[in-house]
Amino acid sequence: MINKQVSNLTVALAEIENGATVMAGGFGDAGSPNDLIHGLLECQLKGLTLIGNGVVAEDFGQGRLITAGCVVKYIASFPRGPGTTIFDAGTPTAHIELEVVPQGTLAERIRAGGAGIPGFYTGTAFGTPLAAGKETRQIDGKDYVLEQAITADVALIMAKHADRWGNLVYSKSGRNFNPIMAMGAKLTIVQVEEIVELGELDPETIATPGIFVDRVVEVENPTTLYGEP
Amino acid sequence: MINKQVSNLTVALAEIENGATVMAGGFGDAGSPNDLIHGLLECQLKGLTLIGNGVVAEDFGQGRLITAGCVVKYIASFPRGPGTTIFDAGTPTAHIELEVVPQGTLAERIRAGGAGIPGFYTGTAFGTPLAAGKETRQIDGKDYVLEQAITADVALIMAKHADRWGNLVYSKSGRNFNPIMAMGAKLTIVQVEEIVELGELDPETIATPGIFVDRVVEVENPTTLYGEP
Amino acid sequence: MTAGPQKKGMARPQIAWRAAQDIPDGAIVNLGIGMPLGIPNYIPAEREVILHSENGLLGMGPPAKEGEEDWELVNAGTLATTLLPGGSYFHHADSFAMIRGGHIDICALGAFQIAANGDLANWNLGDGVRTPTVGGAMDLAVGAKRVFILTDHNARDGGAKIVEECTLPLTGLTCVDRIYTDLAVIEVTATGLVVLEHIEDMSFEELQDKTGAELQQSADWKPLEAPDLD
Amino acid sequence: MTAGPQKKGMARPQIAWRAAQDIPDGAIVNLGIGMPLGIPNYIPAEREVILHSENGLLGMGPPAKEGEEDWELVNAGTLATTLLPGGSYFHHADSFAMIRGGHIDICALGAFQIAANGDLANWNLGDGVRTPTVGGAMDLAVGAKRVFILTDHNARDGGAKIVEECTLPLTGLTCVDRIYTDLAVIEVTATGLVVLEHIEDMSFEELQDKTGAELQQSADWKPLEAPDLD
Repeated sequence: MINKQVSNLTVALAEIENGATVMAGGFGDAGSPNDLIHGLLECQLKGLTLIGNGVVAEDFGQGRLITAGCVVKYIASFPRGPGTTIFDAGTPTAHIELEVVPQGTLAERIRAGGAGIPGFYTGTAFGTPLAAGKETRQIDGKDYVLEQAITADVALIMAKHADRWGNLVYSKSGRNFNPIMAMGAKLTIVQVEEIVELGELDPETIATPGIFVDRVVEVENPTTLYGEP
Repeated sequence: MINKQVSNLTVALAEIENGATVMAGGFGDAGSPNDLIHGLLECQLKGLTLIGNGVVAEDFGQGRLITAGCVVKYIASFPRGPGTTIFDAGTPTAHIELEVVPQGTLAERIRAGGAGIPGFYTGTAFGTPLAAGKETRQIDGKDYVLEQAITADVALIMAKHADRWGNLVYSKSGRNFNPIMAMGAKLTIVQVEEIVELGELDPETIATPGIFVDRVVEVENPTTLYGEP
Repeated sequence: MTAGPQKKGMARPQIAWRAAQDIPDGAIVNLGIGMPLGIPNYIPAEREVILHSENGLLGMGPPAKEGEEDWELVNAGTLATTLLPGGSYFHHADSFAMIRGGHIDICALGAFQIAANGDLANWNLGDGVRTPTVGGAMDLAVGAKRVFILTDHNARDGGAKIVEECTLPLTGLTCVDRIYTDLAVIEVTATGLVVLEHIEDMSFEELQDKTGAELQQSADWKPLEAPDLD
Repeated sequence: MTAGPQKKGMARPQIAWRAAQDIPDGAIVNLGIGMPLGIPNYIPAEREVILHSENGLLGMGPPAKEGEEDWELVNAGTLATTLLPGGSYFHHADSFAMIRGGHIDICALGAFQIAANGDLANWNLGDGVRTPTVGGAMDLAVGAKRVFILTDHNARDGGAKIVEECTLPLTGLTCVDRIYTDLAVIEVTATGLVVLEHIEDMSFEELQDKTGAELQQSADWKPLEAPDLD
């Protein structure tokens, strides 16, 4: 029998190794798997490459993982959220390698990784510093940049509901990077508010079919930046 | 006020020109916009390039458009459905130019067209006749084929429900090519069984947001290959 | 004793108001952080405009009221927002397929610099101190059918933001279509910057003096006007 | 008068049965048209296997009963099917992202020819008469983690289907992992074709004679057996 539910965060996060590449969903605090991210701190991992949209607060979520010293490289579109100084010159995190990627290119590179597309052309960033050193190509008279897929060892995902097959239903703008990150990792770990019986999720509303999911842990009251869920 | 509903099939299909490139959704008869396709016959168009998964029956749906002589080129993955002889040597449709594309590559090329990705690499078809003449590339030791986006002048789409913004909800495997084709055409025309009030569709279930849709026509009892809907 | 000369030009809400007048009924619009966020307040009531938010919303409504925030429903600035009837949710790759695929009619952004040819710099001050953050700006600059820039005509130090050539790191090449400032409305055309409107109490020559690139005055230019706004 | 020699080897349902035994609990499986469609009938009851159908279903159930067909719910052969609890729907690009992205554990396909190196030809008879139809075969051949082939060991005319090199147009290069025929179960390895099982009343030499490529006999080979099936 297929049962992707695990009993707690520790089991959910087992077997992640130093030096792993970890993607984490979320945009702002919406859809951010904060309990998994904070749980990862207790794994005391070193040398992680972290992939996410950006840091919302320096001591919360992805920010906490970075300021705690677990991360050597961060791939993000908005690395330093409003009000943060993380990564700025002179801060303790200034030495962390940053790869700033246009948000749409980041999303498409992650989707490509999950979809078995090693590279694609996009007009985004052509002629800008973020395309520096990248191969370019003219197609039908327009200029494009060749971008490569991003995959990861681990994806940390937040959804609203799941079932034992790992099917996921999201809430509102909580989807953001979660469905595409779930596709592109060797090990996809999900926190949800509730795991329901198989068949209870509307098949038309399942935005991440269980095929992309390895482990699901129930966190009834997820930690949020802004207080009560 | 935004209102994409049009009163009937004739209005829905107005202004399509000879020589247009037309995509039609559907896999088997599921999600096939048969009333739009049959309606197109009455436009007496010539020289169409048709893009679809394949012909299910020679005198029905995409097959009828082809046997009626409207189509000069067909791009499909399964051009000749089980039990048909369409396009076979010696048949009246044998002269039609065929581009046979692997189904996943066809889907991805169509999505790419809608997503502003002019080309991408895929391992599919490498070393086979369907990659003949196409640029190839080795990435991380694996061989890939460069595939180009497909776009169209017109997409004919079938969904279950719509609203006046053009948001679409599909039924079961009726999604198939419809959501991606809706993204990739200059003019996206949709037939649905029912147009509902704005706000009645569950925002989590809208598989095609209205941004991709131009015209919606209500066909309460859609024509199907197998009889009653 | 007399009061010093009043600052000429429109207030920021008036710039948003002016841009809002150019958004047609039915348009699908993406708004960048800052001045552009004011636009929905001023779209004429009879026009129905659909707001796209790159984090996965179409049909975004007004900001959530205080105390009614749902933090699973945020806008591109990560502030709590709302969804209108007819709105929908989707993931980031689908959202940027809308942008990159040319499905957004208008995007309104801020700017550090705009060049005469429509080049835009708005993501990186290049000061080597603050970490640059690009977000969706590069995708929007390239993908939206029309790019509106809302900006103060001049930087705080009085320097030109509209220039012959950008010196800051670029966001996109030849992507800007129209510029709304406190002093003027300027169309970026193949033959240069054309002033469609400028404030009445400033001559074209004075406007040119405040601009770092050559301007042309449209034959049917109009005075730039906006109602008093709070 | 004696009856002619009975055809040696397993019936088609038995081939499907044998392949079904190699599908582990929890596997996500895509089944091609023909013999592979028989596999779900023979998966041991204690195993839960999820069927993927490339037209946008995961968790596909058994074929629809006659009179209960819903033609909006069809399988990859366009026949009416059903969805199990836990099943989901998605569009074609998402469906082939699953395939191309390596998320399908096993795909079972038919074949015209299989080469010793795992090359597969199963889409085009190349006769210049019948229009070739490829469907999802090329994507599956490249994308699935393991590719099982279910086929008669020999063509109707007795010719070999397992060959040193395919002469028909290829579906995919070095993509086949295991071959199930009426006579044998053969693993495609880096060093050639290894017979894991063959029917007891046929010697390895006789099997080799019926095969167009060199076979190796596994050291721990077993007799190929299947229960009697209707």
